[in-house]
Amino acid sequence: MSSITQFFSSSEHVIFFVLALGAISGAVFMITLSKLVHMILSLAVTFLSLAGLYVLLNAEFVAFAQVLIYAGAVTILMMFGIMLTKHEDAEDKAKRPRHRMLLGVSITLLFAVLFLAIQQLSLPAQDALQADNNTEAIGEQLFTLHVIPFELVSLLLTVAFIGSIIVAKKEAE
Amino acid sequence: MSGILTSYLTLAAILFCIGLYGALSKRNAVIVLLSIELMLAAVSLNLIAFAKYGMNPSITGQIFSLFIITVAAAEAAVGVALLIAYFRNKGSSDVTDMDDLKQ
Amino acid sequence: MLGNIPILSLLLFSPLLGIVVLLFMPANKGNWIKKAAIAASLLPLLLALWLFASMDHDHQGFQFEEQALWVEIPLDGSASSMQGYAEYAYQFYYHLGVDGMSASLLLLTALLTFLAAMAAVHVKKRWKAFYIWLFILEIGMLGVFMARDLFLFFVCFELTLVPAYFLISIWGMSERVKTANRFLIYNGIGSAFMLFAFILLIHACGFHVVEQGQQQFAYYSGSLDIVMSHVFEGSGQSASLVLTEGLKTAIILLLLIAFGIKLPLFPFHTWMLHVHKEAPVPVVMLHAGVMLKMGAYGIIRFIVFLFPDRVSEMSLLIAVLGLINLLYGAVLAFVQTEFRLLLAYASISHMGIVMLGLASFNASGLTGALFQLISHGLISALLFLIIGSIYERTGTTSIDQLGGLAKPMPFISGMLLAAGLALLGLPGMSGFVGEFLAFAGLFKPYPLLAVAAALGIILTAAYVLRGIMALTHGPLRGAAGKIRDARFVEAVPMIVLMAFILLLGVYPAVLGDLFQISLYQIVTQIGG
Amino acid sequence: MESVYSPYAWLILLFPFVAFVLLIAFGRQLHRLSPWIGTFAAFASFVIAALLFGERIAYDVPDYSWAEFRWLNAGEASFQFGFEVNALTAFMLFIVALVALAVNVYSAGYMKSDERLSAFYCYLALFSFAMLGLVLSENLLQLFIFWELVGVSSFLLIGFWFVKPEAKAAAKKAFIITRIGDVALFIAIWVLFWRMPGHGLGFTSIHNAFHTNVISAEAASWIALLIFIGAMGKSAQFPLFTWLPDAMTGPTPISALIHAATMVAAGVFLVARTYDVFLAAPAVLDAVLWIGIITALLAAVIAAVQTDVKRVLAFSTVSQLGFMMTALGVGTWAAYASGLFHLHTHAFFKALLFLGAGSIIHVLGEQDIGRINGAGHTMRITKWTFAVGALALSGLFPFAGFWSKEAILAEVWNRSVTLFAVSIVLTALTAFYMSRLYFYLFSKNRSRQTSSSAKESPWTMTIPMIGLAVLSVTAGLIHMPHLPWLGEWLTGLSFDTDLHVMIMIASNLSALIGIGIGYLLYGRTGQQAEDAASSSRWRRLIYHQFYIDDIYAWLFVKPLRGAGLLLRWFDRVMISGAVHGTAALISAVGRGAARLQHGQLQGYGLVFLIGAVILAAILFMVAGRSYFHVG
Repeated sequence: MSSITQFFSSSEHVIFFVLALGAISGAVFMITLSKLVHMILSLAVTFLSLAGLYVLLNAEFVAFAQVLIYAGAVTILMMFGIMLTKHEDAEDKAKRPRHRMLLGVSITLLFAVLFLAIQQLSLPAQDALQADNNTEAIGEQLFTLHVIPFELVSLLLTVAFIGSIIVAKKEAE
Repeated sequence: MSGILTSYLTLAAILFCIGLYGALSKRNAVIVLLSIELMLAAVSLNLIAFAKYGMNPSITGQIFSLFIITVAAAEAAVGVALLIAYFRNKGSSDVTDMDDLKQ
Repeated sequence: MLGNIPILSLLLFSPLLGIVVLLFMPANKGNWIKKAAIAASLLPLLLALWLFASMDHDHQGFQFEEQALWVEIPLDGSASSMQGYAEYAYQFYYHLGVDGMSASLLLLTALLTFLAAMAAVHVKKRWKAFYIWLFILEIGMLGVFMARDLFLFFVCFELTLVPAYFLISIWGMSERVKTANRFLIYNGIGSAFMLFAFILLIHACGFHVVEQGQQQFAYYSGSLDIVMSHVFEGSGQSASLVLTEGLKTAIILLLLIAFGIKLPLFPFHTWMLHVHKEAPVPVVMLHAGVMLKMGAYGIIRFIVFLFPDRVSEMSLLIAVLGLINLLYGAVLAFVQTEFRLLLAYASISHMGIVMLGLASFNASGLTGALFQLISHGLISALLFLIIGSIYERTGTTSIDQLGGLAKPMPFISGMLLAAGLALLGLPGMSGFVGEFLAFAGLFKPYPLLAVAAALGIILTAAYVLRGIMALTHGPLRGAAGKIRDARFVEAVPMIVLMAFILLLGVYPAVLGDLFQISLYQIVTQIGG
Repeated sequence: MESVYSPYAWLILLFPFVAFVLLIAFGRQLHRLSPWIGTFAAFASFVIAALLFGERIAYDVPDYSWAEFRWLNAGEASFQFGFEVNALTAFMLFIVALVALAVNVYSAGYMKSDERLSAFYCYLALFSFAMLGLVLSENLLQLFIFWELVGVSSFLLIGFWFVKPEAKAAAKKAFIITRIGDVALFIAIWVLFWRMPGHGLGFTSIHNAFHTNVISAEAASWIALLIFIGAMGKSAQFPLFTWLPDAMTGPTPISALIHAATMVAAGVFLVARTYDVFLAAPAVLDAVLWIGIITALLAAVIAAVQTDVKRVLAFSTVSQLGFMMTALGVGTWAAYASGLFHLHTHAFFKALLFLGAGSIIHVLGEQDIGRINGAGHTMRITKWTFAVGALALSGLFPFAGFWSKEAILAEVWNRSVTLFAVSIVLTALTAFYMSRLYFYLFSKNRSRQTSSSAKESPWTMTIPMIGLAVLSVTAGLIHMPHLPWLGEWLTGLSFDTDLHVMIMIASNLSALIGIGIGYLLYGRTGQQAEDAASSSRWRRLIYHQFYIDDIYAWLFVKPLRGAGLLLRWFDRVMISGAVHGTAALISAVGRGAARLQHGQLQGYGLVFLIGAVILAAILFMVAGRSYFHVG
């Protein structure tokens, strides 16, 4: 018990706990809810909580990007996806019980392995990153050390952009 | 010191597993895509956590998560485009109908 | 002369030029595609000729070597830290090099690909894809003959399978898909054996430690240089496998099966019959001319050169296998009524001669085996080329349905007869040299086997004459309407091949001297 | 004195070779010119051969040998090719070039109307090239190469009229049966290759090795035996003679060339060339002797019942070759010389006989002697030259055949009386079948029923015949008892040969008896033509060459075919069956596995996930510590 109280003694920990709870519950609701729009909205909650966690981790710029892109763009995009396709809310087809069962077991196992591995992780004590000016540091690195991947990513985005348009547009009569 | 890092990693693992479950069990393609986004986000969280508390704390983890976000956005865009095209051709957005590779 | 030009890499990737050019051509312009492809296939040929001409005849061992680290796969870190190595990994090199044997086979490959490109006038559809696959096949074949790294060799060996599969399954005769599947399955099994043997070899002989300053780097390497030096000077320290005599035998047997399927050795030969029967002409030319030789090349490079002492102990086994191939192929060729099958069995029979030459394990026998490789490559390519021309005109290659073709097409018939004579080992043509040396070599250790093999010479004469004279001699049969003699584009490859066959028969030292470079090392090892 | 011409001996090969290349490349364009090209090449070769021969006769020049063409190296062995001119080769070259020239001239007339004239001259040039090369060869391997080329060019010429099924069969048979002999020679080369010091195959080094007894007697026996089997195939000795009569389906000038000077003489030449080996193996010499005499007698008997003019001559050739072998088998240098002497005289009169027969066939278009039945008697030149040839072959004084036969008979007499008796019978038989043939072809008495409008052949055909007829009379004068010039010149030894008057009388007498019987049976008026099919059983047996061909068929060809068919069944059913069984098993497994290929993306993902989890678990359990405790 003492460890728990110790854990909550720090305000950072409390915030972490709240945000983590939000993220997990958002994710779980996404899986369990039955209406598609609700699912997407609940995932948006997760993304927002994650953005909060990023701030907590001194990654303000990434947090903003997360809010803009995930919670904003991607969510809206998915909404459009739902609007443009017909969908049945209920899973009225075969339930695939064996599939579900196997999936559940293996994911539990996977989580167990991951959990145990994380528990065993022991890193040497290090100074945590003390970057106050997070955005500036990212910009500096992005345009020096990582400039090639950055350019490549921009290319990727362009290709994806054009590709999506071509794929999604109606074929010419 | 590693206590808080462990918490972040565990949270990421939970999110990842949920995303994986969704990706492999949901029938609606949109939700599958969404689940994949969730998995990617979980990985991003890992990277950012390591960037602060990892073995060699540096800004690189954040940059990489930026890249991930970008790629994820591109993926979502292409995914939805494909989905729409598929729906127009086959009239379904059910993943279990997508078995054309079976010959 | 060559300075620092990476001629081997140039040669290896020169077919890419053809591929790129073809990619930008419209698929429906058949004539232009053919012309472009033939022109493009000249490039590797010229490079191979250049390479062949600039080989140093006094240099023992490998020439024009190129080496660059290609793949590095780190191994279990704990082991490295336990043994005090700074790094611990698999290392595979892009390592090329040629000796006399390789250079000759490279020239053969480039030449036959060029001629196959010309012979592809028979191809009726999808020229663009055909030539692209053909060039990919050429890259694979060239790579096999110049690779000096086990991993690279394996990759190139596999690279030949895919294009060959598509070439057979798309452009073949009526049972093409079945044949292509069979081809793939058999060769896949062979590759599995080969991979297993290579893994054993790498683990037993590829371990080496590099010291840099204070640190030691430990690698398992596929480089043949390292493997060979370890085979001959004892295994490297702390390799994970010890190269015992038993392990050597196991590796030899695995490789023998792997390459035996390719060669093909009895009883692994049935797939090859179908390929010879069903594949399109240019592909059969390459298959009989080069791809079967890859099996023999593998046996020489990885069995005979690596384990000469063990092989000389097992030479009786190899000799008997060779003899069975020789006689079995010959007897079966004698009763075939389908000319393509006759040639297929003839190939089996002639590969038996290669095995016999290897089994002799002396200078003349080994030289004979190498000669037989090149010579049979040329002769079988020529025969299939001619048969392709006949098939195009008459629509059949059955002995029962043809006859007297010498009248309407004297040139093709004359070529067929000359090629047949070369096949049966007529002196003055390349077939004789290999036969003479292989049998003479075999006579020293196994005189009785050699005499039994000599029966094969008579049988060869019998089946070759039976088959060819049935086609060319006698009253005219099987030719409905007017049939023409060879066109220019058909005649050129035939004449070129025949010229090479004659050149090798009259002046074999052209190749023989190069072979001595390759064999020098092994012959000195076994003491003559 | 150094030889002036010997260094240029290779030119002899060059001319026919150039002719061959020209004709094979531009045959169609050169159609009409091809006889000129071929004849010119033969003439040029003949001039050089004559110069070489003449120089050797006139002066005492040393042997000339050149072997600088490096054919191939294999390990320590180095194969050098070149040429060698000595008495034997110069002598042979002269004979071969002369007969080749005669045949070239003759063919210009004989083959004039054939549409494949250029192909014919092309093959002829190849044939001359191969035979001359065989003679000039410096070593055994080189000889073998030309030996095979001789075989293949004769194969091409025998099958020249390729549309005829029997020509096809005969060509195939000639090639395969001589190849049996070739394989033996091939093996002999292997043995020599390993036994000779320094792997030398040169005739000079063979000579030296067998003179210094470097090679054991056993090995020498094997080598000699194998070489002899090789010679048996080419020289059509019993039991490998069956191809030669069938080879008569080729154009007649070719028969002349094959029989007189080239292919069949090659066997005798080979034995003579490697006589040192045979002298080291007395047992093999005996075999040569007996095989020779058996062949001679058997072939003479068969010749006496044949009804095809060319087949009679063919068996006569076999018989005479057997006789030469007998001479060589006696095993002395004098006998050696007599054997080669007979080869020399035989070359001329046998060529003459074939050309004469060709002339008749050319004019009458018929080869069956029963149907010719004396129709040739109006062709005077042919008739008289043929008579000269027949008398020479019969061995009647003073024709060339007499001298050479006498020389052999003298040696045989020295060896064994029994053999001598057999040889006398042989002489009588020879005379008998030749007179039979002559009367069938030219007897005026027989030709009452046939119209006699036959004209003589053109001059291109008669001139070679007349030339050869002159030689058939005079060629014997170079080697006579008391004056054995040829033998001494060939061997470099001096013989003290006596004049065996008794032998001369005996051989002449037996020949006369043979001719007499021939005249009684066939030369008088009112004889019916014989018919082999309806005659007695013995006659049929002999006519069909004692059914040796059928024996071969039963012993070798049918079992081979049977084995082939059996193996084909085995190949199809057993091996493919085993393969298909395995394939079926694999595809059964595959079908099971195919159910996993349901095309469901999420199913694949699940399987992937399971695999990943298992791997992760293993990794975690096995290597976990080292992975998770960094540093």
